Formats: sequence, structure tokens, C-alpha cells
Amino acid sequence: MIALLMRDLTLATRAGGGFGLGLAFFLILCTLVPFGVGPQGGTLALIAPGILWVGALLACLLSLDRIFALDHEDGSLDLLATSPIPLEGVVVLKAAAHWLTTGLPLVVAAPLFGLLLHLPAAAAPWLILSMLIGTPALSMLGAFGAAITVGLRRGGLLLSLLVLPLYIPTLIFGAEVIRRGAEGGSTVTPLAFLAGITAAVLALMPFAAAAALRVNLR
Amino acid sequence: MIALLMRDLTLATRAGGGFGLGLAFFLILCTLVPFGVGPQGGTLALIAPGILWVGALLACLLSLDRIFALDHEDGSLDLLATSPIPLEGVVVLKAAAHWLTTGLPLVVAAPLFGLLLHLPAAAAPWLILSMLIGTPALSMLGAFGAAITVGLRRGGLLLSLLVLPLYIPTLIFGAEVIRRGAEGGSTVTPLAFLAGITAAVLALMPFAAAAALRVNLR
Amino acid sequence: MIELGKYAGTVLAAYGVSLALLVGVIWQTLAANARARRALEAQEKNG
Amino acid sequence: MSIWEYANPVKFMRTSGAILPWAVAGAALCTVSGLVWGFLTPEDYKQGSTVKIVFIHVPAAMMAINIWVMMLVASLIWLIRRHHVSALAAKAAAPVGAVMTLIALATGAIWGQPMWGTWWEWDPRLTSFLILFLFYVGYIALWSAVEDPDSAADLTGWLCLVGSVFALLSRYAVLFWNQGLHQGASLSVAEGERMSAVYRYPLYLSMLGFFLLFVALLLIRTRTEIRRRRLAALQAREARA
Amino acid sequence: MSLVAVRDLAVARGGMRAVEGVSFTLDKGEALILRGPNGVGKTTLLRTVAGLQPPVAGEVVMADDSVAYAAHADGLKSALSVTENLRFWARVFGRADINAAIAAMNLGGLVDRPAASLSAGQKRRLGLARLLVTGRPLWVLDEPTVSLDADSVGLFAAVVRAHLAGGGAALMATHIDLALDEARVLDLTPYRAKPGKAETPAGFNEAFA
Amino acid sequence: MSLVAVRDLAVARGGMRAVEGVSFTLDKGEALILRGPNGVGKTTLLRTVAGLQPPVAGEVVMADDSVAYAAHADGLKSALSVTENLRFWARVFGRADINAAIAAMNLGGLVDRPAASLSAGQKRRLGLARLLVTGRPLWVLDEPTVSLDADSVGLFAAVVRAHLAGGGAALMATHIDLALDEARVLDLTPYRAKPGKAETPAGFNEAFA
Ligand code: HEM
Ligand SMILES: Nc1ncnc2c1ncn2[C@@H]1O[C@H](COP(=O)(O)OP(=O)(O)OP(=O)(O)O)[C@@H](O)[C@H]1O
Ligand SMILES: Nc1ncnc2c1ncn2[C@@H]1O[C@H](COP(=O)(O)OP(=O)(O)OP(=O)(O)O)[C@@H](O)[C@H]1O
Ligand SMILES: [Mg+2]
Ligand SMILES: [Mg+2]
Repeated sequence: MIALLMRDLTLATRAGGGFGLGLAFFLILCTLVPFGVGPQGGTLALIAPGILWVGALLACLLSLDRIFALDHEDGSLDLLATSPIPLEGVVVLKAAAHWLTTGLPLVVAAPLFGLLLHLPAAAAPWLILSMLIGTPALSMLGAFGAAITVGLRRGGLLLSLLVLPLYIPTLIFGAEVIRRGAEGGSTVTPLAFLAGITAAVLALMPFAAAAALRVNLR
Repeated sequence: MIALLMRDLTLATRAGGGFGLGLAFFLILCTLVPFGVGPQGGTLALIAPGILWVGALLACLLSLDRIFALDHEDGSLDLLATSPIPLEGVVVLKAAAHWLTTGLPLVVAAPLFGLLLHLPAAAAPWLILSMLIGTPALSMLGAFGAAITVGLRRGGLLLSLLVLPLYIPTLIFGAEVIRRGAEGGSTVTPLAFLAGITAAVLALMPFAAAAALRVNLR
Repeated sequence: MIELGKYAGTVLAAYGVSLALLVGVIWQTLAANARARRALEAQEKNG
Repeated sequence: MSIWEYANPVKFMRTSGAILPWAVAGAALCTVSGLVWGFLTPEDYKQGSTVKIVFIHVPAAMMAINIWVMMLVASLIWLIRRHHVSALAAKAAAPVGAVMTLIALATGAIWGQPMWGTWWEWDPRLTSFLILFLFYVGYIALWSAVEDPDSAADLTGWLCLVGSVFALLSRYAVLFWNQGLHQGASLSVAEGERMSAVYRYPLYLSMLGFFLLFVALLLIRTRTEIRRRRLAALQAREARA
Repeated sequence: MSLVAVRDLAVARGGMRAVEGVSFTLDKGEALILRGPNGVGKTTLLRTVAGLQPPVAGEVVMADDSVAYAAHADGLKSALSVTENLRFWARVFGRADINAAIAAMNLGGLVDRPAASLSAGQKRRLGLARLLVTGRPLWVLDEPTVSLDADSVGLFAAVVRAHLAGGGAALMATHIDLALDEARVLDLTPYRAKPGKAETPAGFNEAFA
Repeated sequence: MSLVAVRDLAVARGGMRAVEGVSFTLDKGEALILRGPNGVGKTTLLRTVAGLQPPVAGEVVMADDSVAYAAHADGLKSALSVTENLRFWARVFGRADINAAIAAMNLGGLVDRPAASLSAGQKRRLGLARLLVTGRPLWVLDEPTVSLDADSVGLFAAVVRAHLAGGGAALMATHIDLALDEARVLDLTPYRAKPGKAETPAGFNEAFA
């Protein structure tokens, strides 16, 4: 099983694998927003938690189609489905690889981008913590969306449409953690919800995603 | 030539053609931002022009890969390249079809989404005007990006990285028009820049895009 | 004519938009049904 | 007769054909009379004539939710028992549900302008309807994007399942995020605060009307889907022969 | 005991039965070539035997984990080297040794080349090596020689023959002649599904036709 | 005068010459079949003749607008009907009449069907009809019969023969036998490019080799 994870990580870091593209997109988005919103530090600081989370969502989103589509096209998915690894396991491993190559770099880089948006320093640890807890759910939900759309040519926009609404609870609690953290309030409740959602998603979605994959392999 | 435009429009409106997906994505984005930023009307009104423009950019962006990729995959592009229509004409027509199916609906729907973000009523006409003038440039620049990435499998994220920086001037002046319009200031300068960019892009990019297509057809 | 008071615009707009949307789905439903019925009949006649 | 037998397309066509005229007549009668009666009710002392909007707003809002629940049930029947008409009924219901959601949103927004002084407020009730609308749009888009009907039925079924959970989850998240302006459900509130009978009876009538309207539309649309599938099936058989 | 026994199998594609009533068994060392015109259902049958889609009727009896499936797409990553590609599939299938496969396919000189830089014939050899590292006895191959030249086809036949000699079995679909004379041939044309109501429809197209 | 004259042509793929020194002419009514092992450069040569990529050396002489190119992909949109597909291509090529093509390909009963619902053979016929509506005299076809069954191959040969009889010409690459006996065959193997410095490198791989 570990072989699959390692291969996906290797592929992502090879030329053309797209490692770092998500980060670059995140960066562009964080620079676009001040252009659109105007450079006033006060406004930016106010909206920074939201923009950072929305940016992470979108950066995640745009790399989702790589989760299964490449393996579908070159036939790897057929072979993986006939391999000893259960399809649910394949889903989990692919989501994990996606998180390691997209989610984790975002978590690490987010405080830096927070600086661009004048995020108060007090909020930075909460930013990292909330993204660390929340982004795995993004990858797993994304894997479900990718499994549903794997057979479609050019399903990118549809994928966004299906996945973004599923991201809403994570987004709400994630941004709330940062906001309360910045104000020095109690972050226990939103953090607990965030962790609960991630745990439930990680426990249940592999089955839904594997079911969708089976339909699309048919 | 008109045949190509008509076919693209027909295809977009048929089942699976993706018409309206861009609009739905725009709507989702306008919903996500308040979740991240918080529901206060005042903050939202402040950032609304920027968010609306960034949303339009992204909605455009995510539908770009349809411009050439489908025709490339099914061989239509090869045949179009050997047809009597010059490749520059093909680019213009495809960009026009993209604008009609993605940009124009965004322009029409933008005031409605402005309501969601508490955009002041005074700004609505400026919103429409700036998007009407600016979005054709988005489609044309997008066609250039799509031409560059047409041969790549799953080039979605790369496409975003190439195209978004090209969108920055349009974004800046577009958002500025709305902001000044909302405050009752003079919008002449940013409008002139916006129109100038669009005119220049429409005049020059077809050649660049056609050159990129020729390379990718090789 | 009944009196709507100062909110006439609001009430009429609400009814207008809603009825337009309802008529929209109803019309679309009937049109699609008629089209499907015709296409099916043509096919069953030829095939 | 078990309800499963309705899944047999031929039987469904026959039974639905028999029910349809009654559903159409009932829908027309109740909707029109409910709305007209509602339109003729006297002004509310607080809300003025805008109270008349409730006769569209509430039935539409109610149906918006109920239709999604019906789609969930139909999807489950398809996923578990594989009754084809069930999947088609879920598909047929979605656009009606989306329109009902739109009506609730539009009337609410128009109503909000005089009452709250704003077209749109990020109130939990309103926001969760917006989210419900997004789920409808995604569901419809997925149906139209997948060419193979068997895959489309399965995939949309799973999406409906997952979407239902997340629509509910979003509702609680939104409540946590923002307390709102919208009034609670008054039909169920204690006797003293109940909506006066002047408004209650026309409201019941138009709720029944909207429900019957949905039934009628659902039957017609399901019949359309069945015809389309039959046409495609005949063509597919010919192509293969 | 036979490696695989297919009994009265009906398979569906696009919501309709393609072929029905197909039965055969494959023992160690046997090969079966499926033939039939375009669209008769060869690909569908192979995918069903490989377990990628459920049968509509009938059954496929075999030991767990005995199939290795291959279609045109080879499951090779062009960014990875020959060794990396093979080692990955070997580990997925729970095996460690790839040297035997490399030697058998005469890939020794290419081990560090990225798959992208291989010629079509070399790619095909790598694809066959991938089948070897699965260690699975039953090969299910869909048009394995499409757009290969005569030399590559000969190479392919030799590999299949070696697999059979080693106690494996192979089930393939192809339009062209493979020069595998020991293989039995099953023409699917007579098994084409008859239109007509079946009690459990295979999908929408049958339920509504 | 000949429809196309190819003189001393060298073509490149992946930054390296594939074949060089190829010359031939095609007159009205002539067909030429390119053969050669995988990767020799058939596809590349065809795309160069069709004008999709520039030659490295030599020249392709023909009248403007005389080529219709077709590879495996047919350029058909599955969401459009048979008529819509054909009419589109006819209008792009500045022609109006599609009835002749429909009649020639025996597509009359299918005009309103979406292309998605056609069988493989019917799709192929539609693809050939698309060649007809271009009105171009020179057909350049890359492996036009890949994974087609014998019947469809026969149909294809008949259409090409009719095109030749009508004053057209055809240039094709294929591995299998097309039963087009009147066609000349050109094996590209002897023209394989020799490694060695050419004065103008074909691309990075040659410039730095
Ligand atoms: C777009 C915005 C709105 C949405 C999505 C919305 C949604 C709903 C829903 C779902 C219900 C049904 C409640 C139930 O019976 O459980 C409802 C009821 C109601 N809404 Fe709204 N609403 C919106 C805006 C408004 C506005 C602006 C007003 C007026 C100020 C309003 C007044 C009412 C009233 C009076 C009821 C009846 C409550 C009852 O008796 O059940 N709504 N709305
Ligand atoms: N995506 C699809 N949707 C609907 N029907 C399909 C699809 N793909 C194939 N079919 C139909 O399923 C049947 C069986 O197809 P299958 O691919 O198994 O045939 P095959 O024998 O492998 O043909 P070929 O020789 O062309 O590879 C055919 O009649 C075909 O028309
Ligand atoms: N994308 C590519 N990048 C680099 N080199 C390539 C690429 N595609 C093909 N080549 C190389 O170019 C040469 C010519 O390929 P071409 O496709 O023209 O051969 P072909 O004769 O059509 O082969 P086939 O019979 O397999 O279709 C081959 O040596 C091949 O390795
Ligand atoms: Mg096949
Ligand atoms: Mg070739």
C-alpha cells in the first residue's frame, strides 16, 4: 500500500507533476485580492482569515482532477482495481498523497501569505492549527468529487460545483477559529467542530468515493 | 466562419456542454466569501467590487480548458487547421463563443450577486459596464492560455498560473471603476484603461494564440 | 381593485417573479413532454 | 399492490396516466384559489400588504425542502432496489425543487427590502436555502454531464446521499456562524402566537396547491424521462443490431 | 482444477446485454482468443472476467487474486523510469523481485530510462513485463497488439507462450492473427444477446426497450 | 499535373529527424500506402504533408486547399446529430450540400440521430462522409482502420476506391492489409534518418546531439 503513496509523491515532485502549482495559485490569489479590494491594511486584516481559507479551498480544488484522472487515462486505475489493495484503500492513499502535496504545503506557507494580507500576528498559530485540522477533509471530499467526475472529459468546472458546497462547513469553522483566535476569544467549539467534521469525513467518505469509482470503472 | 461560432454555442447549450456552470461557480464563490469573511454588511460592501471581479476571473478561468481541448481530443482542431479558415480566425471565434457562453452571462448576473455582497446600488451600473468592457479581454487572454496548454493532460492548474497574471491589469481597473462609481467619483480614467486593454488584447492576442496552437499541433 | 398601500410594488413584484418562475417550469415541463412524445412516436413508427 | 411495482415503467405509465388529470385539476384548483384568497386577505397591522407574500413564500420554501427529501428517498430506492423509474423520478424532481428554492429566495429577498431594509442578509435561514440551491444545481449539472444513464443514476444517487448530509451539516454550521433576523416557524408555535385564521386557511390551501402542483409536475416530468429513455433504448438496440 | 470457469455468462455495456450464455474454462497452460466483429462485446466480457464490472447473469469462478488485466493503456507513468514503473507494480501486487521480468523482456539496457523516452515496441515490452511482475496466473488482454508492427507482435506471442508454459493461462481479444497456434479461438458472434425482455434488465436501455 | 509532389522531404518529431529523403508524387486516381515499423515516422510524414507541421528539409508542392486530413479521431461531436455534424464541416469548408455525402455513405436513415448513439461502423461511415463534404481531392489518412472489423474495412476500401475513381487521391499509413490492390506501397524503412550532423538541426535534440 505504501508503494502507491510513494509513487504518487514521486510523480508529483517530478517534472510536470504539478507539485507547487497549488502553492503558486494560492500566492497569485493572495496577490489578486489586494488588487481587487484595495490595499488598505485595515480592510485586508479584517478579511484575511476568510481569504486565506477560500484561497486554500480553491488551490485544493484546482488540483483535484489529478487525483484519479491521470490514472484513469493511462489504465493504472483498472489495474489498481484488480490489485490486492481494496478500492477504499486506494481512495485513502490517493487522498493522502493529494494532501501531502497540496494541503500540507498550504498549511506551511499560509502564515507567510497571512503577512501579505496583514493578518494579525496573534492569529498566525490559529491559522496553522485550523488549516492543519481542516485541510485533510478538503482532500478527502475532493477525492469523492474526483471519483464522481473521473469519467468525464473536462469535468473541472463541474467538479468545483459538486465539491465546493461540501467544503462549506469546514470553511465556516476554519475561518471562525482564526477570527476568534485573533480576538483572543475561545476557539474550543469551532476547533472541535472542525476536528469532528474531518474525522467523520475521513471515516465515511472513502466508501462513497470507492462506490463512485466502481461505477465509473464499469 | 459563422458556422464555427454557431456550433460552439450549440454544443455549449446541449446537455453536458457546461453552459451555466460558470455562473453557478460564480454564485458559489459569492457565497463562500461571506462564510470566510463574516456576515457583516459593511465589510462585505467594502470588498464586494474586488470579490466580484476575482469571482468573474475564476469562473472564466475554470471554463477555459474547454476552448480548445475538446476539439483537440476529438481531432476537430487538426481538421480546422487544414480548413480554409485561418487559425487566427478560429481563435477569435472560439474566444467569442467562450465569451458569449461564460462572460456575457456573468455580466448579466453580476448585479444580482452584487446584492448578496451588499454592493451599494449606485455601483451596480458601473459593475455591469466595467464587466461588459473587461470580460472580452478575459476570454481572449484565456484563449491564448488555452492554446499554450492544449497539448497537456490535466493542464488546468498550469493554465491558471499562466493566465491569472495576465488578468491583473483588467482586474485592477475593473474593480477601480466600480469603487469610484460607488463613491460617485470620476470613472473616466479607469474605464479608458480598461477599454484600451481590451482593445489591444483583442487586436493582438489572436496572432499569439494562433502561433501557440501551431506549435501544439505540430 | 384591491388596495395594496405603500407596499404595492413589493407585493406585485413578489407575485410577478414567482408566477413567472412557476409558469416557466410548467411550460418547460409540457414542452419537453410533448417533444419527447413526438420523438418517441416517430421512432416507433419508423423502427 | 406493493409500491415497488410502480417502478415497472409500463405500469408507471399506465397508473400515472390515470392519476395525472386529477393531480393537474387539484393543483390548478388549490393553487389558484389559495393564491387568490391569499391576495384578498386584509393587511397585517405590522407588515402591511406584504403579508400577502407569505402565501407564495412559505409553500415554496416548504416544497423546496420536501422535494429534496423526496429525491433522497427516490435515490435510496434506486441505489438499494434498483428500480429505474425511481432514479428517473429523482431526476425529474430536481428542477422543480430548484425552482421552488428560487421562488422562496426571490420572494424572501423582495420581502426583506421593506421589512429589514435590505435585499439580502446572511441570516441562517436564508443562507441555508442558498446552499440548498447550490446542491440542486450541482445535482442537475451532474445528471446532464454523465452520458451513460446507468452511471448517471448511480453517481447522482451517491451525490444526493452525501449532499443531504452536508446540507444538514451546513445548516448547523451556518447557525453557529450567524444568528439571524428571520422569524421562526409560526405554524407550529404555541396557540397564543399562532398566525391568525384569516391568514392560516388560505395558507393551508396554497400549501396544498403547491404540493399538488409538484405531484403533477413530477408525474409529467417522469413520464417525459421515461419516454426519452425509451427512445434512447430503441435507438441503442437498433445501433447494436 | 481449472484456473477460471465461466458459466452461462451474460455481460452488459451501455445498459444492454452484449453477449449472453458464454461458457468456457481455462486450465493451466491454455490460451483462449475471443473474436467477433466490432462491438460484439469482447472488451466487455474481458472486463467482467477481470472483475471490473459485475456480470448480468451467470458466474465467473476462480481463485481470489488470479487475474492480471491489460488493455491498450499500459498503466505506465512516463515520468518514471523502467525500474520504478516495474517496482511499483510489483510492490502493489505484493512481490519484490523485478529482475526476472526485466530479463525475460530483454529490458536490461533500458532500466534507467524514463518510460517517456521508449519507443512503441519498447513500451509494449515494458507493459508485458508489468504483467509478469503481478505474478498472477490468468492474463486477460484486450487487443494487446493494436498498432504494433510485425516484430513486436512476434515478441508478444513468445512472451505469452512462455507464460503458458510456466503454468499460466491467457484470455485475449484481438482482430489480427497472433501466430499463437496452440490457442483455442472462441467467436462471440453466435452469443450475441437477443433483444427481448429479460427478467432482470441489465440497465436503462434494457429496462425501457 | 500531379495533385501533390513531395521532393526530398525530411520530417522531424520530438526534435529529431524521423525520415529523410522521401520523394513521391500522387496523380488523380492514385493511392499511396505508407508502411514501416512502429515509430519510423509515418504519422509525422502525413502531418507534414497535411501542412500541420513544417518540413525540416525538402518540399511539399500542391495547390492550396487540397488536403483533407483524418486520423483515428473523427472530429465528430457526440452531442450533435449526423446532419448537424456534416453540415458544420461542409460550411467550414465552404460547401453547402451534404445530401450527396449522406447518400454515398448510406446514412439516410440516421440523419437525426445524435452521433453518440451510432454504432462503431456507423460512426466510421459518418467519419468518411465528413471527408466527402470537405470536397478536397487529396485525402491524408493515418491508420484509418484501427480496430475496425473486416466488414468496416471493406466499406472503407470501397469508399476510397470511389474517391479515386472520382479524380481524387489518397495517402495513407496502415499496418494491416486494406485490400486496395491498385494502391502503390511505400515502405519508409530505408528512409529512416541517419544520425549525423545535418546543417540545420531539426530541434533541440538534434542541435545538442
Ligand atoms: C431569501 C430569503 C428568505 C428565505 C430563503 C426564507 C425562507 C423561509 C422558509 C424556509 C420558511 C418556512 C419556515 C417554516 O415554516 O418552517 C419561511 C417562512 C417565512 N418567512 Fe421567510 N425566507 C426569506 C426571507 C424572508 C423575509 C425577508 C421575510 C419577511 C420579513 C420572511 C418572512 C417569512 C414569514 C412570515 C414566514 C412564515 C413563518 C411561518 O409562519 O412559518 N422571509 N421563510
Ligand atoms: N461508452 C459506451 N456507451 C454505450 N455503449 C457502449 C459504450 N462502449 C461500447 N458500447 C457498446 O457496447 C457493446 C460492446 O462493446 P465492446 O467494446 O465490448 O465491443 P468489442 O467487441 O470490444 O468491440 P471492438 O472490437 O470495437 O473493441 C457495443 O455494441 C458498443 O456499441
Ligand atoms: N510525443 C513525442 N515526443 C517525442 N518523440 C516522439 C513523440 N511521438 C513520437 N515520437 C517519435 O517520433 C518518431 C516518429 O513517430 P511517428 O508517430 O511518426 O511514427 P509512426 O510511423 O506513425 O509509428 P506508429 O506505427 O507507431 O504509428 C518515433 O521514433 C517516435 O519515437
Ligand atoms: Mg474492444
Ligand atoms: Mg502513427
